[in-house]
Amino acid sequence: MALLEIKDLEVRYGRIKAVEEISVDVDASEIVVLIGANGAGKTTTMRAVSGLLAARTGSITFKGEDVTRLKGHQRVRKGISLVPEGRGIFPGMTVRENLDMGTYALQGKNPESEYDRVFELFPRLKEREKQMGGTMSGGEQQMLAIGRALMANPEVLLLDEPSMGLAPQFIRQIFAIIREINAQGTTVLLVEQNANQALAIADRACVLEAGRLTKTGTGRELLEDSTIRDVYLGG
Amino acid sequence: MSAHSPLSSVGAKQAEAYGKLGHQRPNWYLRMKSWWNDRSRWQQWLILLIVVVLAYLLPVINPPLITTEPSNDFAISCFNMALYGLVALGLNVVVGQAGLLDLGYIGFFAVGAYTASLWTSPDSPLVHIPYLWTLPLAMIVTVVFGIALGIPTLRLRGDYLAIVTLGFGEIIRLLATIVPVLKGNTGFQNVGRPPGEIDGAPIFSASNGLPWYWFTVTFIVIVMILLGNLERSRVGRAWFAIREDEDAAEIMGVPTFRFKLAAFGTGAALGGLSGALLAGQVGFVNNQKFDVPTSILFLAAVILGGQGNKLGVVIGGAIVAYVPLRFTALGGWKFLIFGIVLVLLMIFRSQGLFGKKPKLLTYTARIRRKVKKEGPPGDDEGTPPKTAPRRGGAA
Amino acid sequence: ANQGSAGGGGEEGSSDRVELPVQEKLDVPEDVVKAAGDGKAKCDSKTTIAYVGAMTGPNAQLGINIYNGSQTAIDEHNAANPDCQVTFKKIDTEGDPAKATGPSAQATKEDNIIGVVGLPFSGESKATGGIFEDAGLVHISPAATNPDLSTNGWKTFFRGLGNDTVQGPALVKLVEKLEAEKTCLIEDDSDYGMGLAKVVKEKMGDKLECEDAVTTGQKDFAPTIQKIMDSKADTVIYSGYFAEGAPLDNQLVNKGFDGYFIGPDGVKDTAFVKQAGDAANNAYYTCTCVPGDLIPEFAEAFEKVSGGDAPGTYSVEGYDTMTIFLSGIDKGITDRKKMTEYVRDYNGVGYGKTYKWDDTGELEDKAVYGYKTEGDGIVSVGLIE
Amino acid sequence: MSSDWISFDFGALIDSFWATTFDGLTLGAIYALVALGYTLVYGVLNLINFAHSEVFIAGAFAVVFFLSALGFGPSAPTLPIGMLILDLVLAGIIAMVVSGGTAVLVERIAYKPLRNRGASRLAFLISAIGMSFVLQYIFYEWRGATAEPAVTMFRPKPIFEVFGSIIDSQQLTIFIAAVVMMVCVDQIVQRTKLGRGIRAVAQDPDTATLMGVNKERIIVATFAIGGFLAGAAALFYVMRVPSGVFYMGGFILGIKAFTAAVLGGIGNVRGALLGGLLVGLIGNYGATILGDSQWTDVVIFIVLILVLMIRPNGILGSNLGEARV
Amino acid sequence: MNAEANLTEVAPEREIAVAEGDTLVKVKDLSVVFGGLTALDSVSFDIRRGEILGLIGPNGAGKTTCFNAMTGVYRPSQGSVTLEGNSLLGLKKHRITRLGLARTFQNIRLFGEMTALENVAVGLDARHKSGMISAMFRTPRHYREEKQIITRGMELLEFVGIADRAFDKSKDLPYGYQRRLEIARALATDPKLLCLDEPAAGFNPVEKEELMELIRTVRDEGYTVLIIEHDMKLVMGVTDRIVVLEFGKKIADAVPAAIREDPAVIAAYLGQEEPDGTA
Ligand SMILES: Nc1ncnc2c1ncn2[C@@H]1O[C@H](COP(=O)(O)OP(=O)(O)OP(=O)(O)O)[C@@H](O)[C@H]1O
Ligand SMILES: Nc1ncnc2c1ncn2[C@@H]1O[C@H](COP(=O)(O)OP(=O)(O)OP(=O)(O)O)[C@@H](O)[C@H]1O
Ligand SMILES: [Mg+2]
Ligand SMILES: [Mg+2]
Repeated sequence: MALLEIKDLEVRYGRIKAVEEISVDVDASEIVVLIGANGAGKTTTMRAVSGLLAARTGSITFKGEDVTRLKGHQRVRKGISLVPEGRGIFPGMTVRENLDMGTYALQGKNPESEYDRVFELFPRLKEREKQMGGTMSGGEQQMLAIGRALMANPEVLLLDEPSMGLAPQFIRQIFAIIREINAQGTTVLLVEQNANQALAIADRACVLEAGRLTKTGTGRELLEDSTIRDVYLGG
Repeated sequence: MSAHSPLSSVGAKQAEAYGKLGHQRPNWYLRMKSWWNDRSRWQQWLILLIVVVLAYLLPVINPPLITTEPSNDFAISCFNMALYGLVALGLNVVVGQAGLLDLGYIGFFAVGAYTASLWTSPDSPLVHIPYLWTLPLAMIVTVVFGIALGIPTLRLRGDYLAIVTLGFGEIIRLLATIVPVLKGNTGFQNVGRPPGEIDGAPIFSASNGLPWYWFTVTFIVIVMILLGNLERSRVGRAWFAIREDEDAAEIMGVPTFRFKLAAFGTGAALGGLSGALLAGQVGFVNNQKFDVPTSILFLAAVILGGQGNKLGVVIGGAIVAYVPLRFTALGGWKFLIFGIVLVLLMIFRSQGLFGKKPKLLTYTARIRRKVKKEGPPGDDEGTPPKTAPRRGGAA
Repeated sequence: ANQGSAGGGGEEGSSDRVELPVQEKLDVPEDVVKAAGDGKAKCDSKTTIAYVGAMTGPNAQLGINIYNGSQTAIDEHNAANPDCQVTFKKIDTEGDPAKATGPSAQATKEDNIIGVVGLPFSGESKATGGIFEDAGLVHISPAATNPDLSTNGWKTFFRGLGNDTVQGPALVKLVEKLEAEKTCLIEDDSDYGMGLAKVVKEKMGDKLECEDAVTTGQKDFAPTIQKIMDSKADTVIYSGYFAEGAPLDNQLVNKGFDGYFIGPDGVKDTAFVKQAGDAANNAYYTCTCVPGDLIPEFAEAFEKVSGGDAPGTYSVEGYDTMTIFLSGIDKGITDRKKMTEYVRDYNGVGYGKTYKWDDTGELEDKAVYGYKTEGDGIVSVGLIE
Repeated sequence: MSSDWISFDFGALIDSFWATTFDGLTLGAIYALVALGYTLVYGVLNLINFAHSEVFIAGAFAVVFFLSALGFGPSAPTLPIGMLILDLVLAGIIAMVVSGGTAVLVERIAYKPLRNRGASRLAFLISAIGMSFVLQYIFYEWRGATAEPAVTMFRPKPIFEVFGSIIDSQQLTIFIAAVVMMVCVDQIVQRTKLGRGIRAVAQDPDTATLMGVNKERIIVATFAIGGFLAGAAALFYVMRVPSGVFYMGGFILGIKAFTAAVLGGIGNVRGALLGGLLVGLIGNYGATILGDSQWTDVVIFIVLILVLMIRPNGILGSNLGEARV
Repeated sequence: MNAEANLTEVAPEREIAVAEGDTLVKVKDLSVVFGGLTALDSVSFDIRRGEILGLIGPNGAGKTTCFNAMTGVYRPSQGSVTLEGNSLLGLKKHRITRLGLARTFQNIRLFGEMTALENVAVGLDARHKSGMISAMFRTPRHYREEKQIITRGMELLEFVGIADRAFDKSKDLPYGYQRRLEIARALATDPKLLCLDEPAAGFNPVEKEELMELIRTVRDEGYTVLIIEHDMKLVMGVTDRIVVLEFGKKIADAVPAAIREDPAVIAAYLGQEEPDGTA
């Protein structure tokens, strides 16, 4: 049984159907990548899985338990963590406080080891512990967002376009880190426009088109698929 | 909408809200709208004409059940409704069109009323002029007040502007009490009225609401036409853009401050006009009722009718004026019920009864038809078109 | 909570205060005109007298006092005269000038209405006097005190009480009687309060130790109190209504003020005593009204209508003015014109006073009574003039 | 035209400067407590809780009823000091519960449904205004337009003299209690987990949810805290103005408290305290200098406008830590 | 692109007064300081008429800050920005736009409730004069301007390829259309310099390709373009010249080919080249 099962998911904004009939299984310790054009419904899917949006129909099962009706904060406590599009840094809190927020769900304990792990992955954050989140540069904010999500020690980490707006150097770094996190045992569901690199690290990948899944396969399969190349990867 | 970072951007939240609003729009509304759009231009005009004539005849028809009698004279009630309609029309320019939250609109209303009294009432030491002259005068004076208030404060954002305007309204009310010339609670008696007599009795008298009603409705019609022109012009677009995103508007070359001031001035002028009309009809002005709750009632009228929709807010104003007049017997309960209605309305129809987006361009009919024929359905109410991945673009 | 007389307030040095003796009883004049009449009246049952004035809104209480007084008269009349059942109609203005024109115009439109009790407040009276004048509908205000009202040349306006020029001097007189030396005058922002204060200022001139003005609805008076305390005044004349007067007196006494608190009829209300608490023990009042509670027969009848409340300010006037109309109807008057003439020529004694008007509509009887707090009630200390 | 309606008498202020100041601070402390309610809700939901003034007056009614039931009346009771304190503490707790309950109720009825539907900010404002009307006229229908009879808790006694002016027991009680409470709230917001939750929701509600913060609970808690403070303010208000409780009482005080919140920087906890004290002082000074207490509000609003012209986000700036980017 | 058919109509009244290649905008010694942080440190560069200039650099290098200082959003602590010799510093934002500098936003900021055409109309209005009175009474000038808005607006929409959705609310448009609409709206103000802040963020490689095409067409129309972008393929493919910032300082200013080889830029920004070159 898969760790995270998304089944026949449909989400609407008002009358607008943003995604429908989405079914994805994510196995433990996998990296699964969602790709698709703008407005295909990737973010919507991620938000529905993390509980920020309500599924209209369909179900989301986590470790065999149906979490479809759970609120966002309850899902976090179960072990599903999202790094949202746009990072969602608390601008008026320091780096340290932002990281603290990551442990909010862990009833009271603030294990130092979690900080150590994050600081090890992102030494930059250690340097800037006292800086306000809002004044960090884009790349640093992205690190902070990922680090914060890791503080909760999630079983599944959802990443929505972590490379957006980052300089090329950083993008490579971010992908390396994703691989490392995954190697440490965290399951990753990743949304990326940077399809080439994303597919390169993906165990499996899905293509979303106009709110529907049109293709699934291993990362390599999709990389080699000629239509995918034409539409998403460029010549 | 920023598809880019829907989490943090205000735009996305708004988009979400609007998306949901669209969802609430009931079927009858859509059906009526499409019916209306299907009429030809002259048919629309004809229907409008009939509506206007009916509006004029309302107090004469004095429909049972609707009438406010026997508690209140219906013609006078109609005048009050029209007056609130005019007030709502003015406030709508500020709140609905330019998106500036004004909780002290009553201040302009008061200034207008006092202008009319000061220049016509025998209780005032100033030179006296015919009442009709005080209407433009009231507008000029309120515009001056509006600009004087606007220049220092229009830089403020949202709620800060709201509290400052509220303070302005209170200052006006308190000054009316404190400054002796304004005669506080004693007030001005025998404020002027338009000329004209029938059988020796003045046409415009305090007890005869009918001429006052017609007079006011005529103003409403004229103002609606002028504001309509304004709406579908550079000015209206600038206001709307400011309401949507002030910074972006400024960067797109809209002199936001000037246009905000213009909105404030226009609103103020209409507030002043309404105040002067009230002063004329009642014939007596004192410092009562220029208070915050009344100001908030004005705002409620705009929201109730549907901010941005001119006809809607006029109806909203009329309703706000009508309810207490019709249900006088209910005493304080009527306000309680009014409050409940406001809450329910906001829950189930937060864009107001007749909320709709104004048209901001004038000569689009031809081109619109052309686009409709060629492109995908461009119905701006119905199901939004699928935002499928666009491949190849316009190529 | 009957702590008013017993409470700790007694310690405030009331020893050097002059106490005016309480008026024990009020002789109801022999020839008082009562609503019942002779019981033989005949009239059309559609004949209507209206009350036009506040029944809701922030100033409703005064209106309700009057309305209940009038209702008492109607009940008494209709019970005694089976063949003359006069209709009583209540028309609410909320006491708001801007709102009053609609109801007033409505009243003038209904031909059955041949007389109106109202309007209670000066502002609304100013706004609507012309409407009644145009319609020739006579109206007797039982509470509006602004002197200007009678200068409009209105032939249908009558006032059932003395105006500010009558009560103002009485306030000053009361100060003299109490042998107070330093007086502060506090006025509110109402037409009534300012009008009275103007008269007091004219009378007392430089003798006033301090002056201040408060606003309607205000409940916290720190700066005003500071001023009074700084001036070391031993008397405060509060020219306004009890709603502000009560907390003012209360806070004054809490700050250690031990002089007199003198107010006009707007203050004279049992609600004042309730709200000011034992601070009200220092209060004296003037009123052009008659102590209705000293008239047991009236008080009893009134309580039946009001649901147990004792007659309040202007309840007696409400009764008396209604009685004037009723006596006219009993005499066979059926139209407005005759009623106007009837009222103009009226000369009769009511519970309150003698009702006889001069040609501007002002009462000739200018009696002003003094009152003071006793226990949790207000008692008369007799005529001031 | 007479021009003697305005005159500046600085001598009057100098004469009674300290008395005016102490009193202004006391009054300001009450404003500040109510202002905190506006500020907290504003910080978290970004909306003016117009019904907060009624939340406050509900507590004041509770104080009056409870104390009357205990036998408090127009005159100060002669109770042993211990009993008196116990009674007042009880009254305070009851007021806090009633106000807190009202605040939560307002949230449930007027805000939550709108939030679920993602309504616009103006809709929230109008809904709040509607709620304010409803509560006001419930009180009106129930208790009428006249104020409740006075309940006097104690007759203020001079405690000590500073700069030749007396500070009395009432002023001292109100000021100290109010400031202590506000410092507590500030600490709660800055240091506790609840406070972190409040700040997180204030800055970014969606991301807060992603951190496992129960947004709804935080919102309710915020309303409740605001309500508790309004309840405490209600107790002090009745202490100071024993017969000031009537259906419009909240509205009148609410406007000033709201002004205070904006003056200090709405959304800023310390700003509310500062704003409250300033409004108390400014009003008192203004009335003294200009000679009439009718000037109080005019002066307050003019100062507000002047301050906002220089500092458009209030003196201490807005929000529980908004974006500095 | 079918838009090419309309090329001459898009900017019918444009006259390029100065020969292509001379200096249009001069940024000189520009510094911006936030508190203690110097976000922009004495940066100077020129933008020549008719070129596409790229502005790149690591995150936090000061690119957006530079943009904001030029367009009047931030007040620089020192230095000058001139457009055709006119200083832009201290001017109101809308004045700067009227002088001929238009921009798009890193996060799309359209007027969501307005239709696409209305959005463009707001941009066109920057060049219009009719005020309250003339609008209220529909004077001939107003009439002329309104007519012009319709024709010119539709032309612009056609130019960027979204005319088929002219009457849809802009918030209902697909993301790519919204980006294009932003460009159209900026063009509507008839700018001399068009500034694009990360116009391709969130686009996939194919969509980026199309965007490059559009930017080139804009330039061919006679507009000068300044572009901030992290996507090297796009930057290298479309720009004529590139300015590189790091820690608020300019570290390079050269043609793309030279930038690609510049060791300082590689160290600061590009890092080791990936084999597929898409990074
Ligand atoms: N708040 C909203 N209200 C209405 N419609 C929305 C909202 N957010 C997204 N949509 C619509 O839902 C669809 C899916 O959007 P979503 O943000 O999930 O796309 P995406 O695949 O993440 O795109 P991107 O690459 O731009 O991030 C789009 O058509 C979008 O217009
Ligand atoms: N308002 C501000 N207050 C304080 N610091 C700021 C502010 N705006 C920007 N900064 C800082 O200035 C530096 C430059 O920021 P800028 O936004 O210009 O970077 P950028 O080059 O556009 O980066 P990115 O590629 O991430 O968009 C950053 O270190 C940032 O933290
Ligand atoms: Mg997305
Ligand atoms: Mg940037």
